[in-house]
Amino acid sequence: MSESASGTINYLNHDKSIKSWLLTLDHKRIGIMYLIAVSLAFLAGGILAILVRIELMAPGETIMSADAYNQSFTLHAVLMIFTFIIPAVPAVMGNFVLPLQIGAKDVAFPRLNLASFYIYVLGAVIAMAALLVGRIDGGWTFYTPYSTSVGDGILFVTTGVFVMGFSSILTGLNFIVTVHKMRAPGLTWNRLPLFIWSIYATAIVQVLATPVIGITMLLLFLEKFMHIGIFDPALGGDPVLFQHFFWFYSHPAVYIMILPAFGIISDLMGTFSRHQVSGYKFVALSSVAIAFLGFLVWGHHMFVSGQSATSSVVFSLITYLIGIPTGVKVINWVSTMYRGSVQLKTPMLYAIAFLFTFSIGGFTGIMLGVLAIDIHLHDTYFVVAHFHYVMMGGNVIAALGGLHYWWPKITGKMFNEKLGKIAAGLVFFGFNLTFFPQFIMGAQGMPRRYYDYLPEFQGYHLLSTYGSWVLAAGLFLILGYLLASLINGKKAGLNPWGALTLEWTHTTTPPHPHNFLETPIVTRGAYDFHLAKELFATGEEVSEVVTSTH
Amino acid sequence: MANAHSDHPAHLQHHFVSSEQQFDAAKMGMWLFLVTEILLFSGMFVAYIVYRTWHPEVFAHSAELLDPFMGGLNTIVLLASSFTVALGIHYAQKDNKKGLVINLILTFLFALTFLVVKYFEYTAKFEHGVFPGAAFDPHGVSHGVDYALYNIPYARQFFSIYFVMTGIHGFHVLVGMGLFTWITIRALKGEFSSAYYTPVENCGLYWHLVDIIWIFLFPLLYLI
Amino acid sequence: MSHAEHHISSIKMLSIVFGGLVFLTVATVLTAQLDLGGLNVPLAMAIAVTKASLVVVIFMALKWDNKVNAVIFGIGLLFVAVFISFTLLDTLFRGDLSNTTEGTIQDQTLEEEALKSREPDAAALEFNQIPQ
Amino acid sequence: MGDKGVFWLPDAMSTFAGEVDALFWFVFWTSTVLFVAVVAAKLYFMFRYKRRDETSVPDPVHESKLLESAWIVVPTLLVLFVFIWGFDVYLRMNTAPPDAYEITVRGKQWAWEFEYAEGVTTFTEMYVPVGRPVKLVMSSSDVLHSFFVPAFRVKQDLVPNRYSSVWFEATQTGEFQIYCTEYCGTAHSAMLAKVVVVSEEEFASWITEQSQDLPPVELGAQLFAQCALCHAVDGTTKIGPALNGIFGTQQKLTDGTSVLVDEDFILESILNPAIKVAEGFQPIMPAGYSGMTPKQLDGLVAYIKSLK
Repeated sequence: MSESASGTINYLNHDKSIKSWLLTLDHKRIGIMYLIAVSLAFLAGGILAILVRIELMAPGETIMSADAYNQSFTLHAVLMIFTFIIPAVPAVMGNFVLPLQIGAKDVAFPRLNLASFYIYVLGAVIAMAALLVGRIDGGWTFYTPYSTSVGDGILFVTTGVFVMGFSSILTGLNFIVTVHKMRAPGLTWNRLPLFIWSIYATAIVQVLATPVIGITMLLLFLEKFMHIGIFDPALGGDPVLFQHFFWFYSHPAVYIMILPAFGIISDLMGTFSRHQVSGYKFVALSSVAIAFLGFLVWGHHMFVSGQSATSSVVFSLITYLIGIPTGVKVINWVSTMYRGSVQLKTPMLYAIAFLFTFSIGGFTGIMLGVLAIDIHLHDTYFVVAHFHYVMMGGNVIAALGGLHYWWPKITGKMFNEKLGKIAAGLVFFGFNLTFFPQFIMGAQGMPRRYYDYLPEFQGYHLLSTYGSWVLAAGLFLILGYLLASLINGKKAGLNPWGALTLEWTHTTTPPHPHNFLETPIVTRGAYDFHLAKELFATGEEVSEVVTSTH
Repeated sequence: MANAHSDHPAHLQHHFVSSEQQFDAAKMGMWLFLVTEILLFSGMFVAYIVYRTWHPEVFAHSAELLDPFMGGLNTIVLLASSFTVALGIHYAQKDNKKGLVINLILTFLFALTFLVVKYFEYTAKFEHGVFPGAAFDPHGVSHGVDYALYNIPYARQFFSIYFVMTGIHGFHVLVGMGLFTWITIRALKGEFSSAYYTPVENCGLYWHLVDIIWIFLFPLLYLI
Repeated sequence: MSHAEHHISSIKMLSIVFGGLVFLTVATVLTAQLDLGGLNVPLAMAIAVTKASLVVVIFMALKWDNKVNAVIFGIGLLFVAVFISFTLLDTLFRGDLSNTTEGTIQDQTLEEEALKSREPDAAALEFNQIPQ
Repeated sequence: MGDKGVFWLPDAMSTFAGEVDALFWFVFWTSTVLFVAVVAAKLYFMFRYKRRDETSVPDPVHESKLLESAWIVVPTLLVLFVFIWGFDVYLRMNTAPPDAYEITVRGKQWAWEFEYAEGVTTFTEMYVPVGRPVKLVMSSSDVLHSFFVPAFRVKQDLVPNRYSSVWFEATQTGEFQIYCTEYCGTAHSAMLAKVVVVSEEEFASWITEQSQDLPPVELGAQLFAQCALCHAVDGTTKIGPALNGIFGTQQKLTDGTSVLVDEDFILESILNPAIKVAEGFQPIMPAGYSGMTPKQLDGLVAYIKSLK
């Protein structure tokens, strides 16, 4: 291996033509293209969220009509869920990090990987084209018969979701095969980074659940345009059956959204505590267990839908079976810090924030799983708050942690640590201010998806809107200093956080186009810091690329 | 296979260590894909089972309109195509290019036969107003069958499910025909050998799954 | 790297399986013509499962394949079973408590009409009265 | 109002609301205690084990099997307890007593219709007697709706082509808010009504008073309550055009033509709202009002005709 080459040639600079980006088969470049696409989707969904929050500052019309509001919240949900959260962590960080962490040159099927990016873009464009057609209200759940009775915009949204489903399936399939077949010599299942475990579990859900949203969207489409009578009660169909179809995908889909976050948090906790992740095997296997159990609880979205009490009881009981491993995971993350060596860098702040917000999301989830309580809380702002605590407080905060963590590896530049900490604080404070009041007004009876509301709820809505501004300020600050770091950021070292996974110890920064100059041979687990004391002996930043771990 | 790595064959992509790894990965990917196909069809099976348990007599009655002879014929046609695909892989493994090509062409022709039979079944239904959805309005008499007798509540659901299931299945047959055209051309160019026949194997797996789906559709829709 | 040669199925075995599949197809068509009461559906499904298993095990060579692929296939089937059985938990037991009725309004109307046509006087079913 | 409530939950106004609340508070406080413990441990570890020496590499902590199993066993017992408790309350909430007073509820875009056995129909207010079980037999005439009274802790979806029901027994008189909680279109958030809980005697006299035959215009005025969400009678434009003084005028339509507003046009607009749409408005009026009886339709037309 020539050392001189490793410092200069990397995946970013070896070919700078636009074509070399658009047609790249390199998982790292595909990851970056996803990062840009997904950020744009987040921006679009975020702007809609802000508009929705401004509208809700006062009862009655504030800035938009009821129809505009209904379409805004629907599109906010569709964009955030299908074009942002579902691909965010697996497709961006999974793509960039997964082959590096397992010591592979690429994913198993690079061409498929590029195809799934373009399928995603196509689906997102189709879904957004619905804006031009209009009348796409009804929320992201598309419940029949409302969804089959409104305008043609629904055609674009369902087609878009259908198309993006393929992208999700192909990505998941690719990752499962990659993890099974492409691991570096010595990288046994017991040594895998927990991020890999969680992406693997996510991929299983993507492969098993996503086809069902495909057939659901197809049937919805046929119901609307041919009136096949499966879901439309006016024709003898059953709208509750549609909800089964929808939630068979969409409940597991929330695990597509949250499992990758678990992986990031595990990596962050281990690295920044410089400590073996507590209960490694439990944390690893519980991700897979949660992925499977996630398929058995979809009916807890339907306790008041008119489904049979028998199924409500079964679904409620199994819901708790997921709560327990999730709770033990949280305890294991906290106890990873116990007798560790905790360093509070920006990514770790997000991990700490995650423990706070995700725990609230989890506990309120338990509340919603209780049959009798759910009847009161169902379809109120309590559910909205719970969902955002899990999705935004869970996934987005973890994704921000991951983005900061891998930013130096991706770009070769360090971001401004001080601004990073301020932004983390703003995001944490803004997030809680936005969504915590929603728990209270939900419990008091404020229904979700309401354009107008009774004046007694205004105080909570105001707090929530102010919170959304703080949150937005934090997010824009992040965008600002990350972009600035590309121009004037300090050059990142090889391993600025002192991590032990292969992307930090065996590659250059940014990585070489073929990832590794020679195939790594792994001899220790991802968090066996005590077996790598020599790396930290000087107290300096780890700066040498290790060619083998011993 | 054993020395595939050392002389680095043309089909081996740079990110794999060996042909064996590449073959295993491709095959595992294919099995995963088949699972997604099964889950896709499962939605239709659920719809079928739910409506059948709700209205068993309507479903049994409506099924009488479908011709078990045509369905049975198509079943045997698809089984034969599965057989020829398996033979094709056998010949590919034995480096017998001629055997491979002949069997691939036979498979294609069986698939075509299947769709032709399906076409006649569909048109015979359409003539009497048996459509999926809003246009459903069975009428007229042919071969001693009074179609108007089938205009009963929930018959619409049966025929919607019938058309959607067989429609999606037919679409898969169409895709299979495209795949076999592509594979046959590559086989003619001599791209496959006992050392590399992954695409043949994977198309075969796909085709067998299309067959399996039909093995279930046939009794559910035509017989019971 | 290479540990095992790929399995090659003999033409003889493939032919026997094909013959068996054709035989089972004829058998299922013929048995469906008989009236076996409640046995028709289980029999037809049993034959279909047998046929599908033959295709999976022999034609698709899962018997000689990597075990992981068999596990993947099995998991796929398991989740289809989950989808079906958990949905049936609802649809078969709809209306088990008084918060929903078992049948649809359309069904009730049809039932009423059927009653009326049979025995005009017996059709005094109240609109509000929901048959349990 | 009476249902403003305290912090978190509104005041409990039905017989089982108290049971739901007890369960809610049990889960709430257990969760709070556990949550505070997790956060406290987190904060303590964060500062206690803060990295002070860059070369420090702590050894792994040997996990205590006892502690690990405790983390699994204790929460499992806890949630099983909560599950059984919740199941028990749920069963009673969903099993109406056989002697309950029945009211038929129909949801449509975007109004509630309450029909009493005595032949009385109301729209914005549902009168019920206090201290007597009331069972609502509900269905929807268009899309999904959901009937929600926070003060009673009841909620149930209304499904088209199917009857669903809720029951409750109000414990105090007063007015309580009814919401629609299943998204149902443009005016979803305006699909509100009130439960008016009155004493048995008041209820009996109210129902007798209501069941008398009304002259058409008065009947129409009563029925108009469900239209008032979208159509004003004071000249202001809401979701639909204002209806006062339009009788006898020429109405411009979206297709450029205009039409004389007479009895036929009003009737047609109620029965088939999508055919002729007034200029400047969206064709969103639901066709769900066509289910009214001829007498009700006559009343409504007469009322609109009378508006000046």
